[in-house]
Amino acid sequence: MQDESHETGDSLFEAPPMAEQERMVEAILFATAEPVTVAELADRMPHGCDPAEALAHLRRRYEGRGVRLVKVGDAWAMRTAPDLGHLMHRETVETRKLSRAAIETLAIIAYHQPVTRAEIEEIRGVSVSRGTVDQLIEMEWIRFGRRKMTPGRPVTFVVTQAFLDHFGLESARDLPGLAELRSAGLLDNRPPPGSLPQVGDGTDEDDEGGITPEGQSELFED
Amino acid sequence: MQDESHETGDSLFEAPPMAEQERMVEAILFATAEPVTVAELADRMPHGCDPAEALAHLRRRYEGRGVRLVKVGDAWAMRTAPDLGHLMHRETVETRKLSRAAIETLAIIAYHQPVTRAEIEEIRGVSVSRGTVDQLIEMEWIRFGRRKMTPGRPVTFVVTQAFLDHFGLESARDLPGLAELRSAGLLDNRPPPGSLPQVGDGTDEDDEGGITPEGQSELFED
Amino acid sequence: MAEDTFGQHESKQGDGNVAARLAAEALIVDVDGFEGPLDLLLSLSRTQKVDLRRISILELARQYLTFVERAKQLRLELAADYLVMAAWLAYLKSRLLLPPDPEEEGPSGEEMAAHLAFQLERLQAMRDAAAKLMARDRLGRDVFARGLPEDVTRVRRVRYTATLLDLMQGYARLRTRDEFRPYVMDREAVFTMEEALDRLRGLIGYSGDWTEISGFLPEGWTEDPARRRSATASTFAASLELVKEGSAEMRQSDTFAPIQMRRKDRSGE
Repeated sequence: MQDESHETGDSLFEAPPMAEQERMVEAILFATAEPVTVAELADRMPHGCDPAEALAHLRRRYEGRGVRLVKVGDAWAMRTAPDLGHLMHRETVETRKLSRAAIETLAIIAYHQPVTRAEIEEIRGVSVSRGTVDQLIEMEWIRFGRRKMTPGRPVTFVVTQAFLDHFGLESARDLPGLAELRSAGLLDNRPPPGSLPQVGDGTDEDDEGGITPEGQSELFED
Repeated sequence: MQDESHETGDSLFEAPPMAEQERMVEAILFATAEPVTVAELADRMPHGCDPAEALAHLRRRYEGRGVRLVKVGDAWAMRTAPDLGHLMHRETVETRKLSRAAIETLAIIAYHQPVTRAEIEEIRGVSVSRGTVDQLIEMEWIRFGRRKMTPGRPVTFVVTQAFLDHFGLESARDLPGLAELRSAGLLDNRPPPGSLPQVGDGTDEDDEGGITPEGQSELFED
Repeated sequence: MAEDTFGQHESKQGDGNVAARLAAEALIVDVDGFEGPLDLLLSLSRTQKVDLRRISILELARQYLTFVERAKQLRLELAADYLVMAAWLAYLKSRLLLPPDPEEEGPSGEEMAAHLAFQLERLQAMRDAAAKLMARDRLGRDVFARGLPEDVTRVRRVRYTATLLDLMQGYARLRTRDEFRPYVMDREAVFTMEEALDRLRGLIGYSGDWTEISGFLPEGWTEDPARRRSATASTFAASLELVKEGSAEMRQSDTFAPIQMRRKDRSGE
């Protein structure tokens, strides 16, 4: 530690000018196809730099240009402006056609995360095939979240940074129609009255129903 | 996608404004995996566009930025500014504990400096590998001291300022003596009282070295 | 597919029951296209052309039961969960039609119907959300990442470290390794008693006459005062040891006079 600060001792006290820091962030983001976190930027830039401020400058600079600076979760990336997509048909990546089941499952995970398999099944009314989940995991659009603190401690699914990147979302809070769905109570985990025979899944819903008083809703609240 | 560009056929007669053309060139160069020729640009942009002029504008726009527009053969590409190339490597620093041999060697040097390799070996009871000494020198924690005035005039080792900085010591004399080590519970492995061997004291080292009039030895006298 | 087929019948919706029956028949053909009873119920609910919140669950239950009835007549094999749903809907229907029984425990028919309506609305909402999601500007289709990323070379650097505690513990470990062993560096100037004893045992056999013990000092230990001191002390101690063993005898004529030693002739005793 100490020896390092010896080497770069002077930069500790004198970070490069902001214009220079902006150039550095620009260069790093242009060179990378994946989003880069502020921490990674700080890591690669000289000591004393403020990547967050440099990013703010850079974002303004690229407003209205052919490429833009976009936020993806807690990372940043350069992306072409969406209105110019038609020029890029040569670059278009043929994505694997997702089944309706996969698309619905993905949406349920995005809007209800963190969500268990049983909850997905309750919403869709059918069991979720292993292949569907595997496919979404393989595409790196979903991943395992924390286990629920309910009997059996079931695993949950959440969406990934790659999901946000693919769909151009800054965060899961920016999902289209999220506020309306929430105010309509459609993201509530409403337990079925009494012990109704639930389609697709049996009896453990009751337990899981009660579990997410905080759950996804809280995730999106702030 | 393709039919979209067909629809813009009327732009044959009215090309987009130059600012728009610049955006298009910017997006295409950004997203394309290879350098793009002017002809290709013209091909991909709406009819009536002037990619060469748009390129000229764009090139000026990127002057002095973190990325630049460069000509590669007869094609164009965006590249990191050469002065920022150093940012293009990510350094991952892995911190590892020093090996026991290295710590012991270092401790002996710190407590007995200046000390010869033969003396280190006598104290450790095993030979000191060249790698261990080299590692400590490379870390800039030890360096060569003056040669001893004994047959063969062996080199000695002493600790460096970087060593003192790392361990937060003003001088090697601040290293706790055996009594302190014991009262700190670091010598709990059973030395019977009074049987503590005295370090290098009462010997001819002091005379021979002549360097450390009182040497380290007295530090260890309880 | 299922929805398309269904759409045709939607337009014919004049006489409710007939339309529902026709719709059910059309649906049966595509029963494999449905993802379970809830999906089917959602499709059926569209014949009502109302907001899902105001949907008549009773009407929906009738449609579903008609569907299952027709499937049976056509000897179509329905999955078990379709039949479970049918049984449940039949029960729900009776709860909705009969006046509430004050004795009856559990949720009311209205509560059960409300939850089914909620499930349908929620499923529909998720489908709409999925459609909106898929219609967004998507990476690799509408928005593009850098086509020519530059390689970021990864430099792995190992930094070794140690704490003051490591250092002190390491030193303490060394210094207490064999706490009784004389410090090795001191040995240059120390002639141990063991060494002296070894030496004297070898020499004593040849000294039948009184000899000053300083004469037994080893070579190289007589010049340097420190070395001479050490060798003298150990040689003296060793000679005492030999006397104790009975293999030598000693004498001293006066205080501070030279100490002499000679072999003790056992045979002479």
